[in-house]
Amino acid sequence: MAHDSLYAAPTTAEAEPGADRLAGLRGLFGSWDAVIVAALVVAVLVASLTVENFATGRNAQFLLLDLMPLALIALPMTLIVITGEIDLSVASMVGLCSTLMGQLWLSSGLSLELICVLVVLLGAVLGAVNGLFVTGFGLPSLAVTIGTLALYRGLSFVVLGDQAVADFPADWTAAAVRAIPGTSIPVVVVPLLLLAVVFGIVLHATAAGRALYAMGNNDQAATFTGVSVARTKFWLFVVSGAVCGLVGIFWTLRYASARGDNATGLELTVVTAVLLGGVSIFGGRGALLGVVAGVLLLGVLRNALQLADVDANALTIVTGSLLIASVVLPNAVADIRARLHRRRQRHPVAS
Amino acid sequence: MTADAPATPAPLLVLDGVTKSFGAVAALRGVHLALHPGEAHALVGENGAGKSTLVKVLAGAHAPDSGSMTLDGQPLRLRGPADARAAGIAVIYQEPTLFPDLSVAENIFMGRQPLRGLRRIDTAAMNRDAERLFQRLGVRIDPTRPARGLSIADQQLVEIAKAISFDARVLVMDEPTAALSGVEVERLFAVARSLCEGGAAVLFISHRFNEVFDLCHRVTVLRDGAWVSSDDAADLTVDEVVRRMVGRDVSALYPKQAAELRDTLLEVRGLTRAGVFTDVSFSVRGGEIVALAGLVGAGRSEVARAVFGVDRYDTGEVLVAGRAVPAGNPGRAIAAGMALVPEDRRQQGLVMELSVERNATLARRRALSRLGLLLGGAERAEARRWTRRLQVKASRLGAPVATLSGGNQQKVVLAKWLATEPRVLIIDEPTRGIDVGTKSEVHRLLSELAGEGLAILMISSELPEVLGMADRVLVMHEGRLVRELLRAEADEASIMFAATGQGATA
Amino acid sequence: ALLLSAACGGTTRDNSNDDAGAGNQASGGANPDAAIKAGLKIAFLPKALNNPYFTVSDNGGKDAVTEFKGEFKEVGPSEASASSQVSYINTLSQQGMDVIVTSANDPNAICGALNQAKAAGAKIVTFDSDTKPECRQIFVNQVTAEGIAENQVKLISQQIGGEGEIAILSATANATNQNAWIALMKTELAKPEYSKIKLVTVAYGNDDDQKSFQETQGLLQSYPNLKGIISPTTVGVAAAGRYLSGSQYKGKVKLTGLGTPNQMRQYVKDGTVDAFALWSPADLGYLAAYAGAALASGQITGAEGDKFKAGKLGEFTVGKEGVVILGPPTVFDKNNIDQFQF
Amino acid sequence: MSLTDAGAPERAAGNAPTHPGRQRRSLTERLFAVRELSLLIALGLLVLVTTVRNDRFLSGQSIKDLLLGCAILVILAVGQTLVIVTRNVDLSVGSILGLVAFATGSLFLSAPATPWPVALVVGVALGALCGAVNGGLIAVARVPALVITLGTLYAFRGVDYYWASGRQINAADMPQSFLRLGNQTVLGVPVLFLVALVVVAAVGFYLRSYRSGRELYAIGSEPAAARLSGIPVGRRVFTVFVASGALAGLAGVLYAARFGTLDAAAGSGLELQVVAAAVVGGVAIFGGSGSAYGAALGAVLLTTIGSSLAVLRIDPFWQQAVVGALILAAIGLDRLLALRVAARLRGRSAHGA
Ligand SMILES: Nc1ncnc2c1ncn2[C@@H]1O[C@H](COP(=O)(O)OP(=O)(O)OP(=O)(O)O)[C@@H](O)[C@H]1O
Ligand SMILES: Nc1ncnc2c1ncn2[C@@H]1O[C@H](COP(=O)(O)OP(=O)(O)OP(=O)(O)O)[C@@H](O)[C@H]1O
Ligand SMILES: [Mg+2]
Ligand SMILES: [Mg+2]
Repeated sequence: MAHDSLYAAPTTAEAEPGADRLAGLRGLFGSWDAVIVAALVVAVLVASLTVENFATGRNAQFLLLDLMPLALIALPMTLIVITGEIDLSVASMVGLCSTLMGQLWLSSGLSLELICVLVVLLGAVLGAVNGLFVTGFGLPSLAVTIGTLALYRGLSFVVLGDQAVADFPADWTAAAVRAIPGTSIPVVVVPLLLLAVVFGIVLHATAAGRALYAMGNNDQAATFTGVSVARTKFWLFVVSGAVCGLVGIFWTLRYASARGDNATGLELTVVTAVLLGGVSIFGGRGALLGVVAGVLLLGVLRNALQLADVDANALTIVTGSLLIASVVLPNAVADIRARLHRRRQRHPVAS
Repeated sequence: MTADAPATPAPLLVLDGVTKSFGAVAALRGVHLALHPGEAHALVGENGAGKSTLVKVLAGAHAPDSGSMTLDGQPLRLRGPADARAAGIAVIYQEPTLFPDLSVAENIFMGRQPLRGLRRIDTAAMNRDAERLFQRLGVRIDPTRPARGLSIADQQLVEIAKAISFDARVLVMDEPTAALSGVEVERLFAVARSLCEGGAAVLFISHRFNEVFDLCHRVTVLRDGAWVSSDDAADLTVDEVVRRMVGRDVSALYPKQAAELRDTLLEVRGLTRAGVFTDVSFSVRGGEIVALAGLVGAGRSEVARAVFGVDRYDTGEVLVAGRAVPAGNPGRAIAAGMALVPEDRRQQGLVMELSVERNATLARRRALSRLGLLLGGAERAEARRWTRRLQVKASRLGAPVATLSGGNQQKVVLAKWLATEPRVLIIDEPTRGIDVGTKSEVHRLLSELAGEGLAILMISSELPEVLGMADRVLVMHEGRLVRELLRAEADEASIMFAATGQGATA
Repeated sequence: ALLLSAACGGTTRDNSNDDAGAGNQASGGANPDAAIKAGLKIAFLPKALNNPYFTVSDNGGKDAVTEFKGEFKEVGPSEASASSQVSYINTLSQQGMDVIVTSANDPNAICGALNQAKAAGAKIVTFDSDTKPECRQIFVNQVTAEGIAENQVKLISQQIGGEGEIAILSATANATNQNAWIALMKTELAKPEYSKIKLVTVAYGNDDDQKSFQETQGLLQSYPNLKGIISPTTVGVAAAGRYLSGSQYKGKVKLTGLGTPNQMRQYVKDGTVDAFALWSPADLGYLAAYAGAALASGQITGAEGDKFKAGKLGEFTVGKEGVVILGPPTVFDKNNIDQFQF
Repeated sequence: MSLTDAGAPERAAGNAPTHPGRQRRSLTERLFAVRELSLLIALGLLVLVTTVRNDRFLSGQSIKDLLLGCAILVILAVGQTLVIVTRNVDLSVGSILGLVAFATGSLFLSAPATPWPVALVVGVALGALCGAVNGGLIAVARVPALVITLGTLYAFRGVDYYWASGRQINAADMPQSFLRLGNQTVLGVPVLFLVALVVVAAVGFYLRSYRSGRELYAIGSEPAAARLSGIPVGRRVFTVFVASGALAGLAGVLYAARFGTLDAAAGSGLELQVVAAAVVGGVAIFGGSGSAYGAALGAVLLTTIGSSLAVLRIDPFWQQAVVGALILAAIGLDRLLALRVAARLRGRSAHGA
């Protein structure tokens, strides 16, 4: 999405190099990452103290399992949004991958290992179709992925029709929810963490990551510095598709059910989490730490409120308000700070 | 404060003690300015001196932190650009502010379109009016075409048409001529003079002193956001103005040193892109500065972009140090040792939201990586080295480059490409919008780099720059190379002669 | 690659089928005389909150729980999905519910969570939509699938005079109960007394009002000789009724199905619909709550033949695979519809 | 000191084009016309193909159904156009529609004697209020509309759920005079469609012919420039969201009249369909171009696709996939046309009029 200077957050500039440490501190508070991490810590603490059954190992396991799909898809989505694009077809890709896994299991006689590989490849192909439309034909990703959102969901009904495939081997479905021995942390969290680290490094500590930010802000300038914008975006969509393939496998095994409507509506939750994590919808701004914290915050709040018997309808309102607060607050804080600064300059305090 | 000469009629617009800071950066500190009716007033200063900030204060786009403005002796409070318009202040900003999706005529008359019954917009009348304005400026631009795709010069002309259409009492122009050629500048000045005769006040900003002295009656100098002086132009010399701006004497504007010529580093053979340029062949040797001259629109930038791989070309080839560079791939061109400083820094040169540091090292992101990892330290050191060398004035390296003044932004673009330590440097309008002090600095730098063995291809619309810097001048006309001139034989007349297509083919 | 991975001992469908079907474990004897315990914590988990049908049946459940002085609670996702039901089941089992009464969005997907809840001591009752039998103790079925199929086919046959083309407007293409009913309706239609009735197609309105509306419209255009429509879903039958009542087909093309009296009242009165059927959703919830209480109090174990009393509804017997049947559906027409408010 | 310009001699000559008074329609406008034409052609083809397969598709009843079916989406798409043109987006329209529809039902439930025009006004006002919440947050806090309206998509829907708490309002609860609004026809044309038509014409005309309408395009085209040219960006954006909310409110009231059966889920997921309609209708998602007419045609096209798939008896499992594929085809085609026009534009020199 083109960058919109209208909404550029006010920036503050420090002059003297001596104030670096102070600036660092202020930067920490100013950065949305820090705020969201702090909010997460507070939420966990408050929930542990006030909500019965929250601070239990079992709950942690449920919480993490529930968050897996969201967290996984949020990783590539962060990168895509940072380049100024968006992928709304993720949930439909999960659904299609899930039904395809079911159909292959039902009728192909292939081994499940091979099926899993095929499903991830299929996800990549679906992502490549998105990528082709966006980068090859130069269409806006929002429009393209609304189209493929419908297309892939439709195809997932074509694949399995009105059936659901549920007879996956028990050891596989159990593996999807098994905890690491001696703990209550699900095994599947390990690959998630690995992926998160990989994505984090790519985004924040490689040349490619720098290029992502650059093209999110100004793709022409990025082209001039030798970034192949189209190719990079294409591959991001492919990665997004492949991750959706993984999520499709996880979803199918965790719920032991391959159905056409799996993961319906997940796309908006993913976008919500990514935006909550401080990624700018116009591209070019955001960090992975914030997104991970955003995903966790969303999950912790939902889980705690559910345990506290808060109505699901109230939960919907909380999600919405949280998202609004996440964009309104930083701006409001920056505004107030700027106003204070100006006042201080106008009436210098006698020292 | 030196008193203004009381002889002239009462000032139209007065700024008194205007202060404006951005965070800790004081862009304006107690600036005074008096604009008199019928007077063209120049505002000069180094890059970052605060000229554009002053313009934005006048335009109502920035609210001053303190200080007062009066118009006709009445206190003037601007809550936004609309207020300034209503008060009769028309502004041309340093960067064109057009709406790419709207037609040229609508761009000019936005918010003031002529109306017919039911307060509907009268499109035909609007196009007619736009046509009339262009006629007055002596240019031909189709008022119905969208603004998207206009060249920078045409964009600037549309801005000018917009500003004069206000029939304003105060016309403020922030570097309106930076992208224009002689004829249009003359036309613009003619219009400005006629406005002055009608009793309007004109505030004019430029880094070209001949223009300043050509048009303006008075000159105000700013330095580091502070007011330095306001004098009648007749009492000043260029050297005096420069000394006040920079605070010291600036000498040796074009210090091109002769360098030993080495092997051919850049060779372009028969490059053709249908409809844009045809059969362009030339070579540049290490240690040599070759200027590519021509009229605006002759296709010089297009050749540069094609050589660098940003644009595709139909036939031909590009070789660096004897090895072919694949077409259409800037990444490979960079790897081969090429660098291109583009002409449009906002669109092509910089990522405005990113910090100075990130911008300065963007082209080096791979080279600075260790084991595929790119950590902040290497970038910071690199950025510090080059921003120091080019004297970039920024609050800190982490500041978004958008907060820098125009000239300092240009320096960041230079820093970014020099940091790649290229063997072949293509540089398109290297000093557009750069102040005198820095300009000589850039020239010294180019000369130095040539001395180190770089091959430099320089595109410039400023003849003195071309004549001062180039070992060889290639002249383009309508997409073809028409002439090659050695340093000794190049002068204004011969270049102009070739550029206008009157010379025989080289 | 196929051969290779199979040879390497990969998991294929053929070598994994042996471990399916854990069976229904009805351990321990039932004590039919045990009193219903006081203070039972009973949670209703519908397919989705905000679905009026479930609001009515959950309220029936609430009435029952109040009668036997238990603690009633209704939780659920705001949109129907199996995955969010799972997270609610997990929450409920952590909260130590005695009984979870749920209507499954997916017969398989919530099984794992239900089994965990069972292991944590909760009794599981499903109503309206079942899970796999091994995941719950009791399924309270509104009516047998055969009963519905018979009823619907009979209604439409009466209305169209026993001959002509008919179509079915179903909910989503993978709704388990709908598909079971449709299959049985086809069997029913194969009987000789219905030999002149021809089922031309099944359309899916996705339980979405507008889609069902469009599908009805499509049916009438595609099949000019259509005589009747069966829509065994409350959303579908209401949308179809609305379409017919505002079209030239009103009264000419017959419509029946499963609908709530409140939704259908208008179309019955204006002559669009002669008769339709439904069970009482409130009674369904009421019965499910009693079944849960009976389980939790040890009156029954869910084994075939167990008997329990369900307040005002009287006594019920657990059938095969732990299924309890509410009873035959009520048929609503001009004469009786005003006696029902739900 | 600078070189002169290639176009200088002819420019200096100051030759004005031959007929400065009688302008052809501007290039920008013609571009719109091309888009709308292509939509009409697509629509015509679709109807033709469907009719060939089943001639009842063009029967009076069927056309009435089509017009009725698209009216609500058309109104929403037009409201969305106002927003998208300013480089914003309103994802909360589905939730606003649901909230207003339920509110309308509740109004009749608590005051059965309410005349329907009052309900209409109340509904539109409630929608405008929701829009004002969106617009206020966006304009005052200067934050991206997508994020805010994604937030209010949840928030408004949550309020709706909370309020309804599972209740349902039925046709029997609403007065006949109101329900008739949803089904009645004037000269064979459904009232609902006439309302939509009026909305399209009014908004389309406003966007094309009024200063403030053109300013919306300016804002979407280059927000920073819009501010510098003295356009009250904040106020315009606010107004646009209020208008979009009000139109969603209008759509909500009409929804109540048409469907009669109301629960809290009314209009769920409609937002993506609305955005799709606008985009298919040639409204550039990044603002600055597009027309209300195009968006309305996009909405008609999408609903017609839905109906004709049902009529063609496309395998139900395939229907959604086909809709998705057609959306892709529509935006692809639009892009192709835009490129054509751009190429022609490049063919003409900047200076030659
Ligand atoms: N929006 C902003 N935020 C922070 N600092 C700013 C902003 N705008 C300008 N500045 C700073 O204010 C100072 C004055 O900038 P200004 O643009 O007025 O310079 P200028 O005289 O126009 O220079 P040039 O000749 O290069 O155009 C510079 O140091 C610049 O970095
Ligand atoms: N607005 C425009 N629309 C269409 N074609 C244009 C436009 N501006 C320039 N051109 C074409 O592009 C070619 C090169 O223009 P360009 O401005 O890049 O030349 P240049 O020699 O680099 O001039 P400059 O001094 O501005 O850098 C010319 O053939 C010209 O006709
Ligand atoms: Mg400036
Ligand atoms: Mg150029």
